[in-house]
Amino acid sequence: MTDETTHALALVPEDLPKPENFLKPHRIVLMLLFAGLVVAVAVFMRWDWLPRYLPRLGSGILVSLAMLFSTAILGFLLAVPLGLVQVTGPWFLRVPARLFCTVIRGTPLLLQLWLLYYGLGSLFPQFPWIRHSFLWPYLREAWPYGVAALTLSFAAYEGEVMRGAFAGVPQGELEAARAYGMGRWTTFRRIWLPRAVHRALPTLNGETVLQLKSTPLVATITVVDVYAVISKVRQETYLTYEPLLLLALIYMCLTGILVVAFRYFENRIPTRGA
Amino acid sequence: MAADSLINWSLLALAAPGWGGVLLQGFLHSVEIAIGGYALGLLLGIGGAFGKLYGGPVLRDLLECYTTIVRAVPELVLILLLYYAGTDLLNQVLGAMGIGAVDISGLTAGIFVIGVVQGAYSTEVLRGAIKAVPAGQIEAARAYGMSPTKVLRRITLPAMLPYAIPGLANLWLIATKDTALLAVVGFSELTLVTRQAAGTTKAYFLFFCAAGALYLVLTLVSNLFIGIIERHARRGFAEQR
Amino acid sequence: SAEQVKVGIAAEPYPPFTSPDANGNWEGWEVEFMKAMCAEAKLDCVITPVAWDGIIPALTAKKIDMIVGSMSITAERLKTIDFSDKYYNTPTGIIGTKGEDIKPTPEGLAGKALGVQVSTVHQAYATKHFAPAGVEIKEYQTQDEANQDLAAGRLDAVQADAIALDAFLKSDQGKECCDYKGEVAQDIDVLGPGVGVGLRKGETELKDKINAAIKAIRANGTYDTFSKKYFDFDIYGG
Amino acid sequence: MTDAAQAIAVTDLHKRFGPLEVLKGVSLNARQGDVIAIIGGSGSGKSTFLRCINMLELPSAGRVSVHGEEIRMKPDGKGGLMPADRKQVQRIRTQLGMVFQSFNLWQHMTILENVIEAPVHVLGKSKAEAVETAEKLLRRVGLFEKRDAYPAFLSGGQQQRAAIARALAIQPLVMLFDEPTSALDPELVGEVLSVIGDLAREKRTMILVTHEMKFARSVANHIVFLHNGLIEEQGPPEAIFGAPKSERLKKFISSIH
Amino acid sequence: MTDAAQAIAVTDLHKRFGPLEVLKGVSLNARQGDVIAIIGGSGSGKSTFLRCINMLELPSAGRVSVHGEEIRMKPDGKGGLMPADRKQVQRIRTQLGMVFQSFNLWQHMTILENVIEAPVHVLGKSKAEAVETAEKLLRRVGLFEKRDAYPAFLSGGQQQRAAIARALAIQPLVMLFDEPTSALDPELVGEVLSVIGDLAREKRTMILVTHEMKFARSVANHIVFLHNGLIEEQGPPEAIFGAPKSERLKKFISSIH
Ligand SMILES: Nc1ncnc2c1ncn2[C@@H]1O[C@H](COP(=O)(O)OP(=O)(O)OP(=O)(O)O)[C@@H](O)[C@H]1O
Ligand SMILES: Nc1ncnc2c1ncn2[C@@H]1O[C@H](COP(=O)(O)OP(=O)(O)OP(=O)(O)O)[C@@H](O)[C@H]1O
Ligand SMILES: [Mg+2]
Ligand SMILES: [Mg+2]
Repeated sequence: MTDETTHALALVPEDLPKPENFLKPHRIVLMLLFAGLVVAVAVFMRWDWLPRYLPRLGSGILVSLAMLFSTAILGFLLAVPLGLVQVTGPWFLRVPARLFCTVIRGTPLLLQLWLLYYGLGSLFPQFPWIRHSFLWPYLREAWPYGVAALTLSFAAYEGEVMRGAFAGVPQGELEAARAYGMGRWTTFRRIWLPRAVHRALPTLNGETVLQLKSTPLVATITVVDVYAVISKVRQETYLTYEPLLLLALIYMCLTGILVVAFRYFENRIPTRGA
Repeated sequence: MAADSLINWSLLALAAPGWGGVLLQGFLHSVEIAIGGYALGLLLGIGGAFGKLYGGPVLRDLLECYTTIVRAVPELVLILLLYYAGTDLLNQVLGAMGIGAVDISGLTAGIFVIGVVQGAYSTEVLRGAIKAVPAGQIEAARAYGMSPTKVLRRITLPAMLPYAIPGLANLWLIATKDTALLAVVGFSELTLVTRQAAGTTKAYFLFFCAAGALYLVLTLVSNLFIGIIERHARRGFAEQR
Repeated sequence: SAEQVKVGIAAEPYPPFTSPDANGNWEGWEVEFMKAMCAEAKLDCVITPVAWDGIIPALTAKKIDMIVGSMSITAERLKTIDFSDKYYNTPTGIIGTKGEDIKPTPEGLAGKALGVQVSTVHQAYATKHFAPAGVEIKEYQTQDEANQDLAAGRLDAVQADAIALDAFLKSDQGKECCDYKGEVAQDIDVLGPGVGVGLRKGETELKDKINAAIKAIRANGTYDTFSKKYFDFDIYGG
Repeated sequence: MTDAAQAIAVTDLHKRFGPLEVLKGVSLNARQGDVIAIIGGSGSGKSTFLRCINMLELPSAGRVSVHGEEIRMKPDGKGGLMPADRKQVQRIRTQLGMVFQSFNLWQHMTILENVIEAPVHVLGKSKAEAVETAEKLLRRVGLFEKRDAYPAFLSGGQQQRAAIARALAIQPLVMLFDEPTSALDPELVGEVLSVIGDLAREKRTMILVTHEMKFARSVANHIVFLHNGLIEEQGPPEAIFGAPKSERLKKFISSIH
Repeated sequence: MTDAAQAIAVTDLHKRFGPLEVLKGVSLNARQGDVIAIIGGSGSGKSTFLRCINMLELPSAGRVSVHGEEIRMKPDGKGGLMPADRKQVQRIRTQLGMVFQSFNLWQHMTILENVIEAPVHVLGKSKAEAVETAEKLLRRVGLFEKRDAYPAFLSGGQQQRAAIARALAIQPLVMLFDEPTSALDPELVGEVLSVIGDLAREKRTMILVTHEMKFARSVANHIVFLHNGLIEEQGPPEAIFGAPKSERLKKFISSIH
């Protein structure tokens, strides 16, 4: 069985970013515009406060990043089973998962954070044995509560996204996996999960950016992230736009990195669009 | 923040001095803004997704800037820029042209900002969903001479719905909570009135839980509708096992 | 008639200075002060609540004309907006867990966890005077949260203005856990001259009117009359 | 071939996918009422050719006319072509019915809805009228009982029949069939054969890709053998199957078991 | 049929989809090395029968044994059956290779990755070894050049060949082919024929569904004619095609054009 008609090389998907075709005229125009905007903002607005806050901004960014990544990763690990059991699980898993997603998505994150920190967290000190356990130094800190609340929230939103993504994988491909004797776990790991995640990547990207913007809430429980530093600048100088523009720029850089990373994974598998 | 052993339920009474009526009023306002912003966002999202998938390179890059920047910039910054700096600028321009000043209401600005932000997120949700529709289904529609808008309305949108619903549902729930932004322009939606009630009476937990309950009710009702839509959208799909 | 002036107050309640009731009426010491001052200056004042985040842009975009929102006057802030003369200033105190040996001095707090509200003069003060002595400074978005953590045992002490602390110590929770540890040493550079009315830069006419009005109500006793309803000490400060 | 009007004229069609040149200059003329069968090895570009006729795949070079009207093309800036007038393409497509190799039924519609979709929403027929035609067609392909089922719950052959009914429902002047009998049993193949005969008698034109040589022989009045992106040989069925000239075609024909 | 060990035994299989009873009691015995072709009209339940053998479709009633081992079933509480031991089903499936009517290639993997997936991740072969076998298979089906392409970019026949290679890669004792040549040209059909011949010589068992009677005749040593959910007639090819007994089969055969 020879295929004489075809001598194809491996397919190169067309829209993978290649350095040589990145600099197109309109991109240069856009970049110049952006650069002009930055220069104008730098020249015409007040930035004398910036040097004094730089070190704090730096550590704030680190805190934000740590919060974002730890909660996004932990949250995603939780979201996968949450989504899966809603698609295929028995009722005693499906119902609690559904309930969890509904309640967490249905109530403000700030409320959850407070319930955890001021509610649950303030119960702990009343038990001497907790106060004297090795956990106390951590329970006394604020960040574990922040991480917990943000993780749960991310997991609930992502769980919903993953539910849709799992349900959207064509049944036939799962059958093929089963037909070759793949166990549930292998089918899940090799076929179902990668297909679902790939399909959900654009949405996941959005949710991750949203998570980035949720991290400022931890400031309410004394974790000082970049947003808290910026608020401090605003409170102390009564400047309105300059600190917020800087914040926007910082977030923009972080978002840009996230977008590029997600787009890379998305384009690794070419899809035939119509 | 007082963890009162006794909960003073009378604080939630509907008539003053109870705050229940105020909370409900704020809640209705929130829902109103959320609906407006979400609808605008959906329209922008559909346009954005199609532009990204089928538009030329310039349009695609512009949309990429739109989604990246708007998603990245905190909503607070956007609304401050738009409502305060933006109207200022607009009025200066209008004044220079000899037209009288206009007063953009905080509500309009808020709905606009929420819509623009939601549009950026839903662009990505819808783009992913459209990419998940088997290419052949869209090709078939084209092959029978459907115009692009008809393909969109009859085939692409209904076919991508099952993939888009979870993401869109999330966005809806986020929209209902994003209305907190409008506090900045002096609009009394649920979050602001909750903070006022809590701050005045010091019954923080009571009012935050009350607000949480209102949101939860909204979510449950939304879930009902979303469930109906989703079941309808998935009608031709084989069950996953 | 008198010219109309929109007075911005923070939409978030700050009792006993400004807080709304369920009908949307604003009350509190600062509201009374504002009314007295406006009457004196013959200004037709309209209360306009704006969320704290948007209050400065609202001022610069002329959506409001002045801010009566417990804004402390500092050199840094004077670069951005203008202030009237001070209209109140409260002493700064420290409270702490009952029975614990805490003094409002750097040595007396060394090794302890001290809570302050973020971006207040107290935070600046604590950072300048206490942090070098090895005090752990924790920053809270609101005073209530700091108090809450003090009661929960996650803090050893809280620094704030005496009014806020007094209110907390009078509450059930405060009575049980904590007591007053004393006033901190004065530092005018950090703590500033007190609270003033926030104004747009360059509006000297309005500023002069307000300053004159503040002086007048101080002089004619109106100020003291309504202050007595709220405080049992001199809110104007030294 | 009669002297009827020209239905399809393809001139020097080229198509490349990245580095792979699938069609290297294919020309084809079909007059009204012609039934042309395209045969050739798997991957020889048969489907691509069919898809280029209705611009689902944009040709890299070449011209396509339908009923004497040439589809206007312009360079797309990347070395290929794109339609100059999208409205024209749309209009021309309403005259072309297509049955896809992979059926491409709309999954969110029942079979009946699939069939009435284009008549109602493209041709603007009334729903009642469309349903009547659709039910007639579904009865003819033996799917009347399944009209309210969704495609995902049908057998392969049933899906293929639904796809055929869908294409017939727009009563196109030209039909493009991509292996319309691949999933059908011999009885149904006979039925499709008779449908095609009916259509030809109504002077409709058909271009079909098939792997079943018997079928090609009995249905077509002209056979095109595609090989290596070019037409290796073409002619009436008797000539192609009876007296193939090219070596490649001889080998291809000999392998019919 | 030789006296070899029993490879597949299906006893009184029933399958219903809601109100529709597709299989009404089908029994089939295949010994090792048998090549059994299942023929029948579209929608007669051929695919469903094949899918019931490896429990992709759960039978409503009946028993299935593979190599003498019966798949243990228990009632599912809804009037049907479900596997009592999922591990057993999984183990048995590794001995059954399946080519789906609609291919079902994994879209997120290249062709090569599709083919090595089961050997590496089910059978635990080393990747190098799996790649070697896979490349040999892909060369045999003429897809070596396309090994790094994704399924969505392949022609119908190429996808079908990839699906065949994927099933062969696990070197199963029993192969279930659902219309494995529907998208292939005559030359490739010949090639598949020879692959099946080789497999039969290795004493592997094959059950295949096909619409191509010529193909069935030349490849199978036993033909089963399915009609209305029952086996209407079965026997060696010569008997079935040469001297059909049932009226229905006679009509079916006569329609072979
Ligand atoms: N998941 C399902 N739900 C409901 N009905 C189904 C389902 N799958 C198949 N059927 C029906 O069962 C019958 C048999 O289907 P099956 O796929 O077994 O047919 P087949 O013999 O393989 O036909 P073909 O030759 O067309 O592939 C058909 O009428 C089909 O519509
Ligand atoms: N979208 C695509 N991108 C890249 N290559 C493609 C694409 N579509 C088809 N090809 C390649 O073009 C060649 C011709 O494909 P085509 O589908 O036209 O073949 P065919 O003659 O219809 O084959 P078959 O009989 O198997 O259906 C094949 O080698 C295929 O891999
Ligand atoms: Mg093809
Ligand atoms: Mg079948």
